[in-house]
Amino acid sequence: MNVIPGVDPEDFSVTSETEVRTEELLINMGPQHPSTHGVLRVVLRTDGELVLEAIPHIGYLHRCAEKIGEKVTPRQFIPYTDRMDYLAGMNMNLGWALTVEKLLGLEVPEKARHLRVLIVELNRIASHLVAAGTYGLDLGSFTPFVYCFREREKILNLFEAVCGARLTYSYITVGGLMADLPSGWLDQCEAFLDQFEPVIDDLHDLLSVNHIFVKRTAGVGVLSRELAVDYGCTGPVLRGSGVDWDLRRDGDPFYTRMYRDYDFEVAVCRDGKYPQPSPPVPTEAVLGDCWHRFFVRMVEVVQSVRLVRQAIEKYRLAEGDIGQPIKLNQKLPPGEVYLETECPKGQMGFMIVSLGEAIPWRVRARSSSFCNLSVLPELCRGCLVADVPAIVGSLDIVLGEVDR
Amino acid sequence: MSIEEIFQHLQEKFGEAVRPGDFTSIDPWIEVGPEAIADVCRFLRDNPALRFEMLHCITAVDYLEVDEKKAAKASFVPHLELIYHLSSLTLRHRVTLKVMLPRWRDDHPGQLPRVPTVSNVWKTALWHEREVYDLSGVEFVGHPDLRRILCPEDWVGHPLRKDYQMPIEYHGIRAR
Amino acid sequence: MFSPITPAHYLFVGIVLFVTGMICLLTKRNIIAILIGVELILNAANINFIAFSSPVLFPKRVPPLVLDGQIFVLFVMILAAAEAAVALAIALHFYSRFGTVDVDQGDELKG
Amino acid sequence: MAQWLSDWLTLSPQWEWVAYLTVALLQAVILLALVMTAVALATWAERKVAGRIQDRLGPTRVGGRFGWLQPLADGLKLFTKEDLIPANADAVLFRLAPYLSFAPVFGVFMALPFSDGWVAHHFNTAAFFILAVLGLEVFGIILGGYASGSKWSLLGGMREAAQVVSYEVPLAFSAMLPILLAGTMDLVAIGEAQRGWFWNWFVFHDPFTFVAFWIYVICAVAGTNRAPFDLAEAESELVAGFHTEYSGFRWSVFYMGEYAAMAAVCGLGVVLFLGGWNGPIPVAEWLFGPASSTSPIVNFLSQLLGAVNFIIKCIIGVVFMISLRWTLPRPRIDQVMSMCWKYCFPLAALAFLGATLWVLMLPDGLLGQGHPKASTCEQSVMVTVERIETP
Amino acid sequence: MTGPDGMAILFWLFAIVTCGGALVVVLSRHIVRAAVGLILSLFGVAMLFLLAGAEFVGAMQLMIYVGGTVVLLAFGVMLTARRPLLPLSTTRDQWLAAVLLACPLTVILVQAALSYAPTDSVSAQVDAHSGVSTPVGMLPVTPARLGMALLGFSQDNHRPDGGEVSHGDSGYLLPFELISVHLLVVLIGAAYLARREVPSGMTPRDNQGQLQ
Repeated sequence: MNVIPGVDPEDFSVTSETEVRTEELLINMGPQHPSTHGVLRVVLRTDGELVLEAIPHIGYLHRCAEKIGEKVTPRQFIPYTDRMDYLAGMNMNLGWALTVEKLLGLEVPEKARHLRVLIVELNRIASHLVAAGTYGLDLGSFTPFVYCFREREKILNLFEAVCGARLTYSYITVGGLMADLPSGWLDQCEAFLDQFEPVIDDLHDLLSVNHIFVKRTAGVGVLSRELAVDYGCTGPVLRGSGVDWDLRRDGDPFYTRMYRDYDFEVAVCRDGKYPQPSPPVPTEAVLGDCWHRFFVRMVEVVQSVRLVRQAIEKYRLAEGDIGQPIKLNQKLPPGEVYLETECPKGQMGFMIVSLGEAIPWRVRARSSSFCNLSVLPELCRGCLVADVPAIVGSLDIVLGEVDR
Repeated sequence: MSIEEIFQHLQEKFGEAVRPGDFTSIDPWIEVGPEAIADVCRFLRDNPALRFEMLHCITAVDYLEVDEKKAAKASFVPHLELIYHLSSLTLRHRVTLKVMLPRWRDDHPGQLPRVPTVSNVWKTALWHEREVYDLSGVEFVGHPDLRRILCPEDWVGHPLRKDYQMPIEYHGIRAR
Repeated sequence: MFSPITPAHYLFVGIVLFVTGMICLLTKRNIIAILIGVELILNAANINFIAFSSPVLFPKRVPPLVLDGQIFVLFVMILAAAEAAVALAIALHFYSRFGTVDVDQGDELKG
Repeated sequence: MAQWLSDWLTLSPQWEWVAYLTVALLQAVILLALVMTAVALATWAERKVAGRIQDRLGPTRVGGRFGWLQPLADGLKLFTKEDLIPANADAVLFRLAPYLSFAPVFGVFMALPFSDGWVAHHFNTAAFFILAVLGLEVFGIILGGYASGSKWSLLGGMREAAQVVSYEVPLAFSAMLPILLAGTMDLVAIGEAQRGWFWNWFVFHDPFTFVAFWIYVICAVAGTNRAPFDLAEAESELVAGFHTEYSGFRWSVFYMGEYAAMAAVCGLGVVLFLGGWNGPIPVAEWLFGPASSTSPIVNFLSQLLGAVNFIIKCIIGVVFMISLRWTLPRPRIDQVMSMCWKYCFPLAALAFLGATLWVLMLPDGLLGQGHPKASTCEQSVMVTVERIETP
Repeated sequence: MTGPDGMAILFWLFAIVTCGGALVVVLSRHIVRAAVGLILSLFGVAMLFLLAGAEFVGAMQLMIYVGGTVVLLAFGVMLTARRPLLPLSTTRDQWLAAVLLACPLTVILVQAALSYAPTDSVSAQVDAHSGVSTPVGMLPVTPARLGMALLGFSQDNHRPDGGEVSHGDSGYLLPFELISVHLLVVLIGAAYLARREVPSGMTPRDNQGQLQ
């Protein structure tokens, strides 16, 4: 067991309230554990294989992003947003850039808008690929993980060609984007999409409709619609519970106007059916279980591919430039602004409180994984030890975003 | 539903406890008295015309100018603000609530200001309030498990306060 | 160099097992350790059965007592397995009731 | 052989035991070398097959294009790693556990025939002996899990105990069918009973043996603790289960045990169901004539051909198990247990019953072509009955 | 392994393993170590059975005793040990009582063993080099014979030369049936005893009982 400074591993104030029965075992899952997706620590009170209580302990990756935000200008803060959800840096960049733009009352040119959609949706595909792959890994299936990472690598190659970075892009910036696409990039991207679409079916075969996979996920960790909303769960976790809510369609007008002329479906189960093309829902699956949470992401990938294809077309036709980044030390107007965007993990919200200086007075990052993770104790109560990785994986958390 | 109508509803029910904030800013807000916040939130959630099912975020902003020269010219008196962002998934509207708090309860430095918890209205507040308690130092009365969440349990101070001093060392690790 | 193995050799191994099993039974207080002692004693008996029915140790005997010995060993084994299952069930029950596996501490006779 | 050695060294009779001991040790070393080769090949195949399944190459550097020497490199790395013993562990048992897990598997190869004449020791209850010895492997794993002093290891050990003890039952039941058909537990005799074309193999004997074969496959995978039944180590749940605290050489001994067990259950399955050393086409009989060949060279060649047949079948089995591991997700422990008791065990019992009836009703097979030795058991019953009835 | 010397070597090897294991059981202070001692001891016994020509029983010993019973014991140890490696405490009185009882017992048993006059085992020496030859008219003990005996066709009842048969003797059918019934009863009893209540506040899930 790990020894953490200042914390007695056997002393948990929450558990000591209830009588510890003789057969019970207190197990420390994490912070170093293969399937906690980072440095999450979950203390499990178990009776044999039965989990009586799961208490998440977070903060191992806390990097004081909000405090740093009070010391740097908005453009300087962009690299820090990359490091929140490091699997979807572009989406984080976009959220922050839009928030600052909302404060400044800035609108980017058409070309930049389409390019943003293109990049962000590509990143959503990449992030969902990691989610699907690692979820397979959580359930003991290694091969889908490699397939997913192979496809993700291709997206990262595209990103590298765009901005030179493979993980922390800082590409989307306040007022536009850092650079235009290199020549021939769009063709490469289209070639990738053509090649990628059949791979989704492979992944469905290996995971979504695989009998063992369904047995492991269907009916496990059922999150009811009410509970999901109560816990502020967002993104695929919320939609997995059957709530038809996607900020790209239902969000702040300042955000939804980015997608105004795009055609896509929200990945949610309506009358037992998901947007086509997708395999049918297995009969064992209950709305809100791990299988649905996983499947929403797979369906979203298809929709994102659609969006990327549209964005490519629109970008090709668009006139003008990709926007001018604001000055590094541009003075911000006084005021408060809060904006949430639909990131792969859920709704990522940024808030800026400005007193009229170049440096914000207060920066707040409302993280989707943070809220999604907070529902873990509810989901894990009464499950088996083997279900804990299945549930944690289906929530698809990134600890960089949880701890910020 | 516009912010004015929401305010109307609240005014009828709670009277003096809610005050109009700024309806013209980018994100219009309503000010709520600290003692009424839990009731207001419950009303906002349960009223069929409002139905704010989701609490997005609780933010604490510390208004304090540490630099004494600038403090004289500051546009505010030192205080803490709690900002609640709510939305309704069914009625598709949003609202922002603000609670003004003193920086310290009864102006005794070290005594955390108190505010009723909303964790019994929205479960998501369980963690958000812990985070605010941890980083900004607000005590939520009635919270079932108010512990630090991001900082270690034996951390001293509340880092997002403007007058926060980083400790010199923490368990033998140099911090400053 | 070695003298040939006779049934007496087997008997001596049986004696060692029997005596150690006996000591185990008497000295241990853990319910499972007691069970282990019983297993040893049963095995001591089995060794004797096998020794006296062995076609190797009694190559010339007619008729061979082969089947009797082996079949009784089989019976003993099956009974021992059943006994272990029941004893283990009792041990678990005992443990969940008294919180210990020390037989001396569970001396109350209440239902 | 011992006799020959003793004669050659002209040992006096009272020192003859030295010759026996030497020969015994020599045979043990040969067997160990054989097992270790199988293990090394299996690890190499594991990495290579995994690579191919996952659209990559697998090892390519050590030992030429195909990474032949990768097991050696892995072994060297593991030998040089620090051997950690946790402070909480029971040091004696912790050290003992890997060997307890490996030794029984090694013992299996003692009774496993590679061809009709090549077997280290000819037991007349070989099939049963192998099943029994394979079941001992579990104890090393339980002990390792318990002695590590870690809760993850303990959970892994308990899972292993529950799983392996349960799966032994349907495993033994499905292995019973070929025993029933051949009327003996002697693996050499069972192999010989499947001589001829491949439809003489017991897997194709009747529908029930076909079902039993697949039950055997499932239970063999579960019994050797291989994915998708690797719940005792389940890296995503229990960190690494029973071997969480092991490192370096001891860890590798656990792994040798696992791979050797894979080879062993494949070997047993091949002899029981897949015709053992008999090829799909009776080439050996055409080439070398009947088994009782006189010439030692011809005999040797026919044995060699049989062994090659046997090993190829084993390799196919091992590769099948490896590809299972890299394809399927892992079921949950309660699902694994319910699969054993709700599906495998009743099916195996039914198959056993069905095969018995099949032999009684259709002693000559469905097409009347007959099975070479399928009625042996029945004959022995008849013989015994006759003997009893004729005073 | 054939030949008297080979047999002797193996006998001594496994006798030492058996007795050593038994000593470990008595002398160890940890219950798990005692279980390991038991494993060694039972394994040695199984090997002695094999040496004595009882191959089926030896394999059975491995499967049922070592693979089944002791695993069951180990399971019990794990389930009942609050902490890993619970030490066993033994008082001096208990040792005294044990020694007082064990010493005379040993003397008596050794006396009995020594006084046993091997009537025909000496003749084993005759076949020194041909190994263990099966006497004429005697079938090897195959599982088939054991199985037939259990079903009532016992060959021990006949002279190998086809001599007299004691009529009315049904082999071991009766004990076999008794054991079957016994096993059934034990199975039900054990399941009844070991069943446990579902923790309060938990909904019982499928197959919960099997997790133990």
